[in-house]
Amino acid sequence: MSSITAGSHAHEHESSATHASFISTYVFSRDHKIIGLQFLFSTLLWFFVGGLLALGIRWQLAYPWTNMPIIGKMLFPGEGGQISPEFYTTLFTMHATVMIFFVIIPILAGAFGNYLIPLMIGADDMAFPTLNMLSYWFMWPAFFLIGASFFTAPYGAGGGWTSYPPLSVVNEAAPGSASAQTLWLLGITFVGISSMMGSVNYMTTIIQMRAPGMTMFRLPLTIWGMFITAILQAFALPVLTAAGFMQVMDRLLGTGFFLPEGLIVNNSIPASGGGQPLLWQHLFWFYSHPAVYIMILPAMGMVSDIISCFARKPIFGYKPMVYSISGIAGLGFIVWGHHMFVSGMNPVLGMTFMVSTMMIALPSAVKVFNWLGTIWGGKIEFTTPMLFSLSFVSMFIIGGLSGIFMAATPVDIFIHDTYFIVAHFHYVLFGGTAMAVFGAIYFWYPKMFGRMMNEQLGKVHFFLTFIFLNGTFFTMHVLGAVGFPRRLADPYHYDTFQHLMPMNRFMTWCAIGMVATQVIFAFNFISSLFFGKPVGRNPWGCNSLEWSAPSPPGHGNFDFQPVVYRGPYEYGHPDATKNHYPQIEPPPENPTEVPEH
Amino acid sequence: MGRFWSLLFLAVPVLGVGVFAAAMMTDSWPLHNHWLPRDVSEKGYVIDNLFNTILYLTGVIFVGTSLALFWFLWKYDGEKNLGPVRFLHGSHTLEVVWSIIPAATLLFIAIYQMNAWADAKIDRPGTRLAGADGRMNTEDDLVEFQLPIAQVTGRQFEWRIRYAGRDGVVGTSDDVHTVNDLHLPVDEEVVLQIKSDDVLHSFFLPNCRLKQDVVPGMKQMVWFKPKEVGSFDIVCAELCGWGHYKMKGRMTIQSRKDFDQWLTDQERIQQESSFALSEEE
Amino acid sequence: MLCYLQPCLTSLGESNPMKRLRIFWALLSMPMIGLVTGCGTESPDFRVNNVYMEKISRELDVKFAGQRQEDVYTALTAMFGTPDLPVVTGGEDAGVSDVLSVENLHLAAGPVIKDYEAGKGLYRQHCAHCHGVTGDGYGPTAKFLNPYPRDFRMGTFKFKSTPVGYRPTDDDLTRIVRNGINGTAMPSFKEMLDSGQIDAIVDYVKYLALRGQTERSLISLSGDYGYETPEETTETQAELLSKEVLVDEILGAIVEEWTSASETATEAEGRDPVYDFSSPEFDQSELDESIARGQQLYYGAGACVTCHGPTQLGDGQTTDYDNWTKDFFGEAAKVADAELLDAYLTAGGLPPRNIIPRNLRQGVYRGGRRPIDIYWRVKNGIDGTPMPAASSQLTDDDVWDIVNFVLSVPYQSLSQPADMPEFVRDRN
Amino acid sequence: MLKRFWMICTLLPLAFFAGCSGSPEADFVQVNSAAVEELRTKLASSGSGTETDQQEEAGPSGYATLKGRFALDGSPPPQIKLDISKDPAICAPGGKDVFANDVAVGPNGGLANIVIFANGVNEDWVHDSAKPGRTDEVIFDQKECVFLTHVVGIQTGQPMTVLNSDPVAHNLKVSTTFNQTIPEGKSVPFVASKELNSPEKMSCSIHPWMTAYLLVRNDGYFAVTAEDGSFEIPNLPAGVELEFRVWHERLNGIKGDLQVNGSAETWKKGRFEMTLEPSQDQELNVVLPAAMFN
Repeated sequence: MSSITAGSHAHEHESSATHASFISTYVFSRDHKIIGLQFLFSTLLWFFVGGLLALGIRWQLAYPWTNMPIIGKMLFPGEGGQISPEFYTTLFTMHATVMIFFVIIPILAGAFGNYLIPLMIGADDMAFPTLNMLSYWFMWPAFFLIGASFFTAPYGAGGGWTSYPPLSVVNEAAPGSASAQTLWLLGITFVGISSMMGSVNYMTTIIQMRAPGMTMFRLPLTIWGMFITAILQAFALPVLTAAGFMQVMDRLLGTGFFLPEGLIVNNSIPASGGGQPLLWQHLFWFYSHPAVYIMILPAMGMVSDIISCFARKPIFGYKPMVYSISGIAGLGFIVWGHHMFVSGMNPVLGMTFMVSTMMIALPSAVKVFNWLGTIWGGKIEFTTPMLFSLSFVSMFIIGGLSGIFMAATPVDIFIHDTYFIVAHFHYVLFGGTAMAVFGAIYFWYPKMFGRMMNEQLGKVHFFLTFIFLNGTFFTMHVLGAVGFPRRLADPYHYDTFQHLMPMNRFMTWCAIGMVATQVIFAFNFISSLFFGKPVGRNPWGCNSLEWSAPSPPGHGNFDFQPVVYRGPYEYGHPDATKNHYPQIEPPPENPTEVPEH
Repeated sequence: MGRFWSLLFLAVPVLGVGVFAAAMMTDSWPLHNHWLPRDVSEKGYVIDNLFNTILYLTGVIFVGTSLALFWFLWKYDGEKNLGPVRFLHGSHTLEVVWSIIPAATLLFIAIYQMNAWADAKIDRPGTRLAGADGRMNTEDDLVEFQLPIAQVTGRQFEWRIRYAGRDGVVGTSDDVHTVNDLHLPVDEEVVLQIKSDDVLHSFFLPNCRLKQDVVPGMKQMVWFKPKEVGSFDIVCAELCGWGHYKMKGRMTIQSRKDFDQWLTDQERIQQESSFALSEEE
Repeated sequence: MLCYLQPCLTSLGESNPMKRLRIFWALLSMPMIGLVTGCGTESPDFRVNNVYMEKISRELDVKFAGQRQEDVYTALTAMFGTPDLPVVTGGEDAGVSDVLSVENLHLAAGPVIKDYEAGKGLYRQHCAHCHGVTGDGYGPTAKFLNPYPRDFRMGTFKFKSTPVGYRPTDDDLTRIVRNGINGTAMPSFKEMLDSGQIDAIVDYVKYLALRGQTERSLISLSGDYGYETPEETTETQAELLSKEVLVDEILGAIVEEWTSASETATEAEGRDPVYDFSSPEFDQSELDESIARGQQLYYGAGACVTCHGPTQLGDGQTTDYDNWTKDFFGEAAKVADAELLDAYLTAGGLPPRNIIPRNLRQGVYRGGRRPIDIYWRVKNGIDGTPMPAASSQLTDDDVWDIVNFVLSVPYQSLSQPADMPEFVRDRN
Repeated sequence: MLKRFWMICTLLPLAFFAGCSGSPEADFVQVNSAAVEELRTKLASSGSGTETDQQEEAGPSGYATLKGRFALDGSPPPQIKLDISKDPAICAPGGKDVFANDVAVGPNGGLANIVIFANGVNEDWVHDSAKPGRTDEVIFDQKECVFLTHVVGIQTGQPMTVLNSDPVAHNLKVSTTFNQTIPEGKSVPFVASKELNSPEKMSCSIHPWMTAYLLVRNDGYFAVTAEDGSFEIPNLPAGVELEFRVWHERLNGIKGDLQVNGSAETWKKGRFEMTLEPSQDQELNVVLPAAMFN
């Protein structure tokens, strides 16, 4: 606040701030930056929780049925801290739920979307600030519901994050998670409502509130990623919400959308029938496949910005990048069936979905080639955000290519529901999105808090994370090739998989190392809040609009009216005096004209 | 430091290829047998070949792009590259080239797979009979499908197997029942009917490259032709509740003679009606 | 959360680094304290039979606490050791070696060894999460299984060759571990364990049953003793904690029940007519007659109809309870008595469930589908349940007729209507 | 204040993973390991140490009969109506109400179906007439879904015939030891092999309201009070202290304040001690207050 020094707008704010209470300023704030930070802190905490859940899973896989360190005793006092199979199903269900719905989706759209969209397009706030505030506070019911679901006695939701019926609908099928499953579904519904509010806001803001001269094709790719994501959410989410409600009704009212006739589960016969379990899978994946892109597109955008900035060179093929984002989004709606190749869906459909799925690799390939094109011929600065972004590219290559195996239907017969797919989506989501998010945090941290994070610690954090990440996830491909199935509490009683235990131990220790490494990050993050080097507006020498605002920006963001003269990637421009050429800097020959693109 | 980081990124393709290569040489330490399990189905090689084809294709792309990434990082390190950057916004030609080449490759992969998929999931074994017009090999040929040798029912948490018995039809009183113990004759096309009593399961035979989710309310057929004698795992590959991990079955492939003998033995055991013999297998 | 600190920091100003440092350390120390105070694991212990103590304390009007309880469990620990180190002290005198081998116990007991191949800790790896470390049927998974996992502590087992009130034979237990129990959560361990390991598990189950039975005897015996004055306590301890009482009287009697089990198994003559399709003597009409006679007996002298219902759907008598529930609530199972139920649940009992007669039309036979298995069920009844033994008025042939009828029920047209469309979707 | 609130909110999950909750102590008992070791050594040692210490007790100086009567003082408690849920035509003909009749009060307040027996009588002291091996048959019948004998006492090895005089099948379930069907109009034999320290419940799983009790004793020193509350146990060893146990269905062991032979006494745990005079009948008239049954 005190850093806002110029402009009558800011002065107005200051006078009002003295009257505004702490609650309206920092808790129920309608300022997109506060909301963004609220999202950021909430999701980072959940990220930690999700990581610990993952360690629980890994412990069981490395040392099945042995006493679990630290938390074992309080969970299973009578059993000597031995993990129980129900708890294992709860663990992986909750790990996926937390990571997907509380970390990846809200940290991209909620945290960075909120923080960056108005700043990068030159607006003073979102189009609907109150809606924006609500989108954050609707996450809290979800936090509590999922938390309650986890702590529901005796065991939390155990239907997997995909919540396939009848397992998730018939109480007797997963009896430990009877009411927990309902809580889980309601929690997911709240996440959906929150995302929906956000997506409406982002779309409107990006379309309506761009600064003068900020044409659609001068938007940074981050904004394009967020924009397309918002559209995806707006179209796909209602399906999940509806399907979720159908499942809640199946559970509570016995409607039987997803239950066929004649089940006998745990010696009881469900009252309803006449439904079809595959219906849920269709509805679920109709949302959740686009959701996969919701989880990666904004990260791709942010990575593009960071790479271009630190290669000191324009992004290679800006428009193809935009088209490929749109292409991924469009194709994303017609490929959901590739999750269901062996589900019992008509196999003829498998052929159609195989072709469309193969096609989605194409825009992804275009993006990778463009990132390579961007660093080609640049002057690369190996800063921490750059390293994380480069690792995004490197890991995304692996994650993208392993996707082709799954897309090929006959190969998918073998590797479906094995660790091959676990490797694939962890490469995309952890190696990809999470690494991009780390990069983005290091990159925008000075803007958010006015201080730099420690570069040395950042590089150590990157190095260890990168090593442990590959140690944990690359080996999963090999396990997948043996057919090692997911979600098994004890795979080693199968002769086929018995010899895989040493490999799993290696992975577990890598995973423990990976989580431990994040302590460095947490330390860096918190200590930099207090002792970080204070910085000015543009510490990295970047072009896009947010770097023209104060660090941290005050209420209303800009202390001047930004006017945009060019695209965001004009690094190393021959006309420019510096090696970057900010979007707000007028061209030397005609400083007043706002050029049309 | 730029050099160091470039080498770190070089390590990705080097170690990646290394791990896969070590895994593919199935008897190398420490990745002993960390590769596709022994294939005992006649058509299993098709899936293995496709897997390998895609592996080589993607491997080339992986190594290519990763090396390019390394090389660009090495060469254009800001500390070493003192010249001006190449100020360019892209190349239309390049974009077209690297769109069309992957597109063609991917389409090729997709179409190349169709037959394998159809063999595995669509064309159920059977005999073709003359059609309505009385002629063979026409569009309207009738197919008399091969009857299943056994019915495999998934339930929480076991595989209940029911052999057709003497009359060749599953569901009659002469059926032979076993739990988690599937015996099959070698070198014969085997059709199994799979169904579920309660929730979703997945009938997974890693050694036969066969997997099919078992959906309650549906009876599905799976088929394959075992080509080797031995004993192999039946795995459940779809989350079916807390006991998912323990749905272990055993598939024993044996010669027709042994199989018939086994089935007769099972039938006899199932008819056990005196105490003296109760300690039998 | 931390974002709220940002303005506070700013307001503290750059001039007060000490204060900032303090806030920083406060923040950092919080998770650290949490981590340091986190506790390690410890080996599990046998759970106390609270339900039975509650029952005895109600019957005899005594309190199971303090010295009385401690003496019971001192004796029990001295006799049977801990889950990690099972022993049967004084076992030689009681003849326990006829019942189980102590080497087998060590194979089955203890924590799961981290080297999976070593195959130790079998019980905790395969059994404990349902049956509990104590064998009390109260593992973490137990409460939502239907039926509940068996509580071994009464020494009562359902599917066996011996009559009601007798212990099962080794073969009976082995058969259950090998084949599992169809229609319940008890899986087949045939593919998972070799026969030596199954023997070890069976011995361990017997060990837990011996321990549980001893625990019950000790509890009910100690209820008779006084603990009111110090002198009384000393006297009681001298008497109760003596070899004569513990080994000779209690353990000896229990071991005797187990050693004699194999002699009490019910023998059965081969069935007539032999229901063997491969046999040349097989005569369908003979079988049909036998089934018809069995049906008569089902409705008549066998009295099966009263529980299994006129349509064999198991809907006749559905309000009864099994012996594990009746052990506390009494034969009339006064489960509706709220005070009693509350005391039972507080003591750690699983919520009582009705025991439902088998639906014979499903073709699911828990104790095995061999005719001999069904024969034992009909002839001996099912221990621990309301299922009575066939009247001694019925001849063996009558019992076989009932067996034939029971085996034919799932294939009657009522069970498998021929002309009704199947509800399932048939692919291909 | 608010700051702290948010801190707590967000640190809660963390605290869960790091912290430690107390284990439910009630499920486990801490035993003294030294005491366990000591006892274990004692148990493992060969031979039975206590046997030699035992002193030979003086034998009985003769035999005597204990006879008397149990009576109720006050108005009998209300009867419990049974829920006849099966075969009403046979079990409750004409739709009549059937009562549990667990407190059967006869003439002059006499209490029937009270069990009294001598516990732990040294085998050597048992009079010939009370020795095990009785062969006279006990008939245990049931009609209109009621066990005609409500409490039956037998000696081990003594044959009992379970009759079914109803036109429906019954089964007889004796706690955990016996469970057999009795077809309509038929009978099955029953022989008890194990002594019981208190009567066990017998029931019919088909008609779950049917109850009766069975006492099995090695010696013949037991009695069940008749309709008028009277009982008689002959040939009890006299001159030695005997422990008697008294049991009633609703009360289990009879305990509390009551009147014995006119004077007030308090019984604990349903038992009392008594030494009989040789060759002399001992009277035992017990009056139970009605409040005991509420």
